[in-house]
Amino acid sequence: MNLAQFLAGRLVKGIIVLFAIAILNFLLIRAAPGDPAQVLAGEAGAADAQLLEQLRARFGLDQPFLTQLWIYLKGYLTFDLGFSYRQQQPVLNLIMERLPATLLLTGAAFLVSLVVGTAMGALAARRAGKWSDSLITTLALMFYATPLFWVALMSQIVFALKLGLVPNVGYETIGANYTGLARALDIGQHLVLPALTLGLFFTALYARMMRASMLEVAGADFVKTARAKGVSQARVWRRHVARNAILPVVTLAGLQAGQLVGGAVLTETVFAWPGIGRLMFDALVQRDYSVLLGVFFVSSAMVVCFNIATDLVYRIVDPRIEANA
Amino acid sequence: MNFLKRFARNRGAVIGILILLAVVAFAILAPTLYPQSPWRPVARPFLAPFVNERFPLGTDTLGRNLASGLVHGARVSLMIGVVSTLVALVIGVPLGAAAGYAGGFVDDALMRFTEFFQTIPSFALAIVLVAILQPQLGSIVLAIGVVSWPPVARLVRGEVLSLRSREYVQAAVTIGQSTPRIIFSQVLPNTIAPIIVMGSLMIGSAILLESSLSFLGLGDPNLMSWGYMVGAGRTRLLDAWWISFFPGFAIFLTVLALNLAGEGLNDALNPRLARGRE
Amino acid sequence: MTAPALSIEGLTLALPAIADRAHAVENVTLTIQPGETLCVVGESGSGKSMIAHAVMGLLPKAVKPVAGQIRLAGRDILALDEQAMQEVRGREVGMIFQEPMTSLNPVMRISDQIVETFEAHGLHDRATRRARAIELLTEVGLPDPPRLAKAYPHELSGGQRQRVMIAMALALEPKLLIADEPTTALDVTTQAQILKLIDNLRHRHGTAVLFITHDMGVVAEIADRIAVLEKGVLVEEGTADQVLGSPAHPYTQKLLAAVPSLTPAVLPLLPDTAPVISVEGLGKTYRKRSLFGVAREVKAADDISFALVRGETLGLVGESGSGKSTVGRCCLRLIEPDRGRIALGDLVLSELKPAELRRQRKRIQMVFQDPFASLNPRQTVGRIISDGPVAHGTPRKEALARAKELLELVGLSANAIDRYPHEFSGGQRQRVGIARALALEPDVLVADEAVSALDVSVQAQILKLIKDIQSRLGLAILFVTHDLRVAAQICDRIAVMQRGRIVESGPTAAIFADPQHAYTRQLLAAVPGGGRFGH
Amino acid sequence: MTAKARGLRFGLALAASVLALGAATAQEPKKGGTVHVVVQPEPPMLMQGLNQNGPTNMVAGNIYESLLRYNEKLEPQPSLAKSWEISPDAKAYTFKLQENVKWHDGKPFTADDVVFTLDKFLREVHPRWRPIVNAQVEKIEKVDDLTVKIVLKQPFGPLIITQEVASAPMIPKHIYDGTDYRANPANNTPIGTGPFKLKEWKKGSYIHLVKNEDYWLKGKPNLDEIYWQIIPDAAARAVAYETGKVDVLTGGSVDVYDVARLLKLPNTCMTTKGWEMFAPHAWITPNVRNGILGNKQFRQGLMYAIDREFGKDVVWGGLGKLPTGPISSKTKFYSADVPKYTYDPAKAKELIKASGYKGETIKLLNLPYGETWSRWSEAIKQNFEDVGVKIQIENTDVPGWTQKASNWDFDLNFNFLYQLGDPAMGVARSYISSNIAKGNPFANVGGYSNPEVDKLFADAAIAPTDKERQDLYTKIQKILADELPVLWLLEMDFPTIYRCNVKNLVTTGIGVDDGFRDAWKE
Repeated sequence: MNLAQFLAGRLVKGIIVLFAIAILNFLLIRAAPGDPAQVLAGEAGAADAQLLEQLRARFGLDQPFLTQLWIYLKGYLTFDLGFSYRQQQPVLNLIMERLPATLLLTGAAFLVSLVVGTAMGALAARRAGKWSDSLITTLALMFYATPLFWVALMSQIVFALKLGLVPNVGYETIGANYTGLARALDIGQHLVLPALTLGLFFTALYARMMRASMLEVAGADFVKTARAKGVSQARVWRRHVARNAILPVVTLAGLQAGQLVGGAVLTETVFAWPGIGRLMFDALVQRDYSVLLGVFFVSSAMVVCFNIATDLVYRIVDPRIEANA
Repeated sequence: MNFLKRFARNRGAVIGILILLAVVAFAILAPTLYPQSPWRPVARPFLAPFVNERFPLGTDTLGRNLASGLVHGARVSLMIGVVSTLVALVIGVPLGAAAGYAGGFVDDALMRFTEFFQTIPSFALAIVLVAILQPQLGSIVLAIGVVSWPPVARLVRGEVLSLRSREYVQAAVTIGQSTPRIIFSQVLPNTIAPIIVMGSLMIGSAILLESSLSFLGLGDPNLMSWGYMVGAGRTRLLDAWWISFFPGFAIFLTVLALNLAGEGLNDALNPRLARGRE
Repeated sequence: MTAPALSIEGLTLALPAIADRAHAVENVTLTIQPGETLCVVGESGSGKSMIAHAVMGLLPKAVKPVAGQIRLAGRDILALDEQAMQEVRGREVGMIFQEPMTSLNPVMRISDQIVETFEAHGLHDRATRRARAIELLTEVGLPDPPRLAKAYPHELSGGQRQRVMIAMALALEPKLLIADEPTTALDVTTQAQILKLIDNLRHRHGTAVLFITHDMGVVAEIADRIAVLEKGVLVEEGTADQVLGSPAHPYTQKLLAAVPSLTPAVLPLLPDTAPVISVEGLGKTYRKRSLFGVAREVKAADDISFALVRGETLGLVGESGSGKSTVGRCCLRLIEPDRGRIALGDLVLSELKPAELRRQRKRIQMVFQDPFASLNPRQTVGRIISDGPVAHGTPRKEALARAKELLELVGLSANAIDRYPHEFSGGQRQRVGIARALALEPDVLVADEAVSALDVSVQAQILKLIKDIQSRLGLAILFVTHDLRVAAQICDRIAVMQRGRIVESGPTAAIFADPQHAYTRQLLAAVPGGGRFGH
Repeated sequence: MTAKARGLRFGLALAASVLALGAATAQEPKKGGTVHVVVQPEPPMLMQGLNQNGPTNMVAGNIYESLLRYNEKLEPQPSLAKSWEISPDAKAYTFKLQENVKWHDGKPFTADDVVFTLDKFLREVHPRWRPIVNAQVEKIEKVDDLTVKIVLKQPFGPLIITQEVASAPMIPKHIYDGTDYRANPANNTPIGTGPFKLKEWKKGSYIHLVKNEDYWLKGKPNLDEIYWQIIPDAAARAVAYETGKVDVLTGGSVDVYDVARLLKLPNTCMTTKGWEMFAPHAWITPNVRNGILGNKQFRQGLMYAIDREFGKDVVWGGLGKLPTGPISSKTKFYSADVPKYTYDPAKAKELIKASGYKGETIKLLNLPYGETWSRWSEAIKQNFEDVGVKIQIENTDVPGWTQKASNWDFDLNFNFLYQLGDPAMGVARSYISSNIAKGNPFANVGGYSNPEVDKLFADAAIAPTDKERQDLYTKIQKILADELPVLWLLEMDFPTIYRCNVKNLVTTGIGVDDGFRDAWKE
């Protein structure tokens, strides 16, 4: 199968899955109690039947259920994610406004955890059974077992409040009007805590996977072959063991990268990070259907894209795939 | 070498099991240790830990005994962890087994279905499910189960797929055993080991997930889980650190123990990988 | 007399406490002269591989040398540190392994893997290394070396990979080549080529070869001298002629006696009765599905027809990928054939609906290749044997009583019934597998490489058992095997398969004596040891 | 005092009001500066005419203005209306508008805008103004460009309290007249007359307001910029204040437990003022339709069972005051002459036993407005269980709560309602049977119905004098305190925490919702 065929095949599958997800989401969300009109009215501290009726008509909720579903799907077919009457904005705008922050956060967390995690895992495997292995393994386990929000709160108190090293919340210094490099630095500072917090769990995950994968590969025949050639230990680990061991780790990481986009709700909440995870949660508790559906769709689409990208990368780094695909 | 010996050789696993046993013991003994409801305010709020021996871990914002909350919470958290893992297994194992054994179109369809669930961001899905079904024990357990089954299905499918071509399964076909019987007596028993390992790790993840949901205010308000306790005390971290520290630490310790034990199990049940430790 | 290329003196390797014996090898002394091939033979678990690994300094961490010396070009390499050992490996001694499919790094190009040998020892500049790699590939007889150098291992066949391994091992012209079962995983024709290649290179470069194998045929083909290991102890050593011609030690004698002869055994003629199984026009094509693009097709069975009468054994022989196993499994409908008719007497098996098929399965049974994978590790032997009759309605108690009889029939004691498979050796398990098949009192038995995974002495016993049972019960046996020696001993008739087709079939003696098809001749010529084991 | 005289007095007071505010601080306001304020949660929109959510009001109160403001005693103060006059028959209200007021887009603000806003725009979209204008107002007319007259069908005392900015924000006619209000693109770029204009709204992050240079009140505002920051997590908001990221924590934006700690920080001030108009009253509504909850004795038993002091002191950190009845002690027409309930479990048990309660489980719907409310549910659940009443807390999110409350799907429901300055506005709605209607969580959702109370409320709303009104409301309070259609828990205080160098932050009865017009930073 050549590359174009492969891509086309994956895309078709991906689109089918996405549509199924879109329908499921619609049904799920409509099963939730309350609707956006009620929420708006409730928040205002006053409501009457006429207001609710006005709002429902505005939200399109007075239409028959299937008509609503049809309008929604028809919109998606034309890349129209709908309009949030609550926020008076097209959903796509709202998401696009938030997406960069999420991509920055999750991208940073992902890269840091992948690099640090695989390095830790590789080191631990290399020193399997020694104290440094135990240390790394224990550390990874601890990262893995600590509730994320707990780390988030603790790190805010320690690093932002007590030590004053970095800002505790937000995306940038509001009102500072930095531009260019200064702005990048400012955002970078704000990024440190949330990215590390979010990355901690994944660092642990990748470290553990890398270690296991390395140990598995270390027992492979070709490693013995390399050693029989007189290749030094360090080089055997680097070129033969690590190179092969990292493949499954990267695959899994790629699959998770997609999940990260929609899964950073907690981190975004605790750190007031203006990303789409938070947008989703707000939309959920406001029953802002179109936004909620939009975020779900976009983050699912991210997963699909990341999965395809991962497969692509895998095809490039692992020459065997094409033969077996 | 037998299983127990191999397991005992792994120090971490033994520590993990010991911690788990302690947690389970606390959970079982909770009504004996603290017969009063953990919800009842019993003393001045914000009593520091290690000061009053009746309240060894101090009291919380409403003057409730933290130690009592912790041991009662052990019951709730463990139960949620175990039950939601069972839910995931109940969905994932038959699905994976069917996909792996049937192969072909059935496999394709079931795996698309699994993929589908893996494509929806899982934490977000859990939140939505709990919001829809309203936060109560059943919906939380269901939500956690629903988002955690796909890896189980994949694992079981993989195992079954490899077992299906195993010669003893083929032999069972040739002697005329029926398909359900083959799946239940030849295939599934041999997938138990990896399922147990995965299950033990999943209990930990479920406890973490429940605590995250609780943190977002999506916990069952009638059950004092550790996640609830952390969430309830988090705004007091600065001046009453103990309120959320102890339950947070309990979660940490339990998840850690589950992982240690799970890895120990894995090594003991799967000696091939354990070689790496030598 | 020059100094030996390798001399091992009093080598003892200790096993970890948990193993079933204390030492992997005990007080082994061996020498190899330059240009000489020493074969170390022994059955599985004899410790022969450990010796090879000890020479390379690649012993598993748990195995420790506790006594003796390994002198390579005058130095005791057991005394060397890892750094010095790295210098020795590749330069002084090269090694090739059993599994060509896994011995090369899957994500590195062939040339890079060869070049790495030079790099590791700091030899040559980049361009020279590349050129040398191509030269080496040419020397080991690979086609189109420049193109092949850029390939990845998965693009090569098993034989080609093993050639690459040899090229790598010999890149620095070491004085000693260790070959650890290098041809065991290869087809017989490929094996012959590789053996020839190793022999040629040895002559050309004067390399000493330490050849580890379990296959007496291979030994006969290649050895100058032979050392026989039994459970870690060197029981006999001598020139090839001495050891093969007049073995002194009983164990060696037993090993040699167990090697099946290529001269077909004389079997009694069978009465010409109606066939119990007849296969006509059987076809099976594997298709690789893909969403777009054209499906790839492999014809694993193409218009296969044969028939067996009671008490007859048909050998289905061929190399891997010839489709012989597919045909075997199609006969039981373990694999659904695309075309053709399979009949057991009057019963047309190929047309049965699933439920009816399940009821009729008892009439044709199978013995599998792998004695370890073919028994469910979680069931007792009694359960394994009785499951079949139980599935067909016999009460468990009755089935268990019958299982005891069967166990005795296959040469095991009846009290084995409550034990689990892992408590048995490979040969014993295979007996259990046979008992399981017999429990249903089938008319036809399909034996799929039933003795291929067994040590040669055990192999002989199982073959004898199968023959005994056949004569007692009058089974028809379809014997699928790659091993012509085995086929010669047990089959009344032979069908030779190549790429899904039967290219030649006929009475065993006739085929061995006068093969008609070129492929059959090629196969026969490639059998190692040739006529040496004629008995 | 006649209505006319009252109107005149207020009218005269106007000239001094700006001076008076200046005098109160005794310091010359400093110009310039930026203030960072927390807003929680993020407002859905800033078009105050269409949306009156708490956070919307908090931000939009700087952009929009109404005819009147109200001081801490809830006496009307001039805003866009320079002065006003009430006719002797108390049926006509004449408002004189400020001169030279411009909308943010430069167009002049005139009587046409006022008439459009009150007669058309708000009548169509505003759920609080709509019932008033429909039931009480005869006509609203332009007298001249700067004069507007509201003519009532009958005397309606509370009208004067309805012109607060969230209840009646002035909307530009030239932008909205003749359009589909809710679809008007200008909703994203709110145009008001207020002291600040919207510069940028970075969703999920902050709302940036800048000074309106053409503001009609010369010399105001003092501040150059306000940033409203959106920080979703309560603990993080407290830390943000501590680390100096924000200067003002508005009411309810931090956990009550954090208040005491934050107050220990240097340069930190706190006020509970600025909530007089709203005077939030917290209670539990029993659904009197549901079995035993319809039993007065049972409800009284519950009331005796609740340790309300504990709620105030432990749950709410000592903030607030125990209520005695439906009307807040901060609101006009309060009366203390009512049956009182103390924490008395023994008496509670007695009453509950007498009521015939048989141990059925009663569901307590928690208000999903943060941790404090959850703690309160937990504490009260314990109180109830102590006297043998089985309680199961139900948790849900805001939409779930709204739905359940609106559709009467609860046994006991937490809620807190604003008094809105006058019992006719904020109190009657929870008790009168004409307001038993599904769809609104702030209606009479418990289903209490007493024709006598209905009549008393109706009379009290339109009684011509305060004295008459007081008598009627005193009667009402007596009856309700006995029958307990709701279990009043607390007159809530919402603390606003701010840096002491931010001056004049809260100057009116609606606090920061009235905007930062007068605020300045030292």
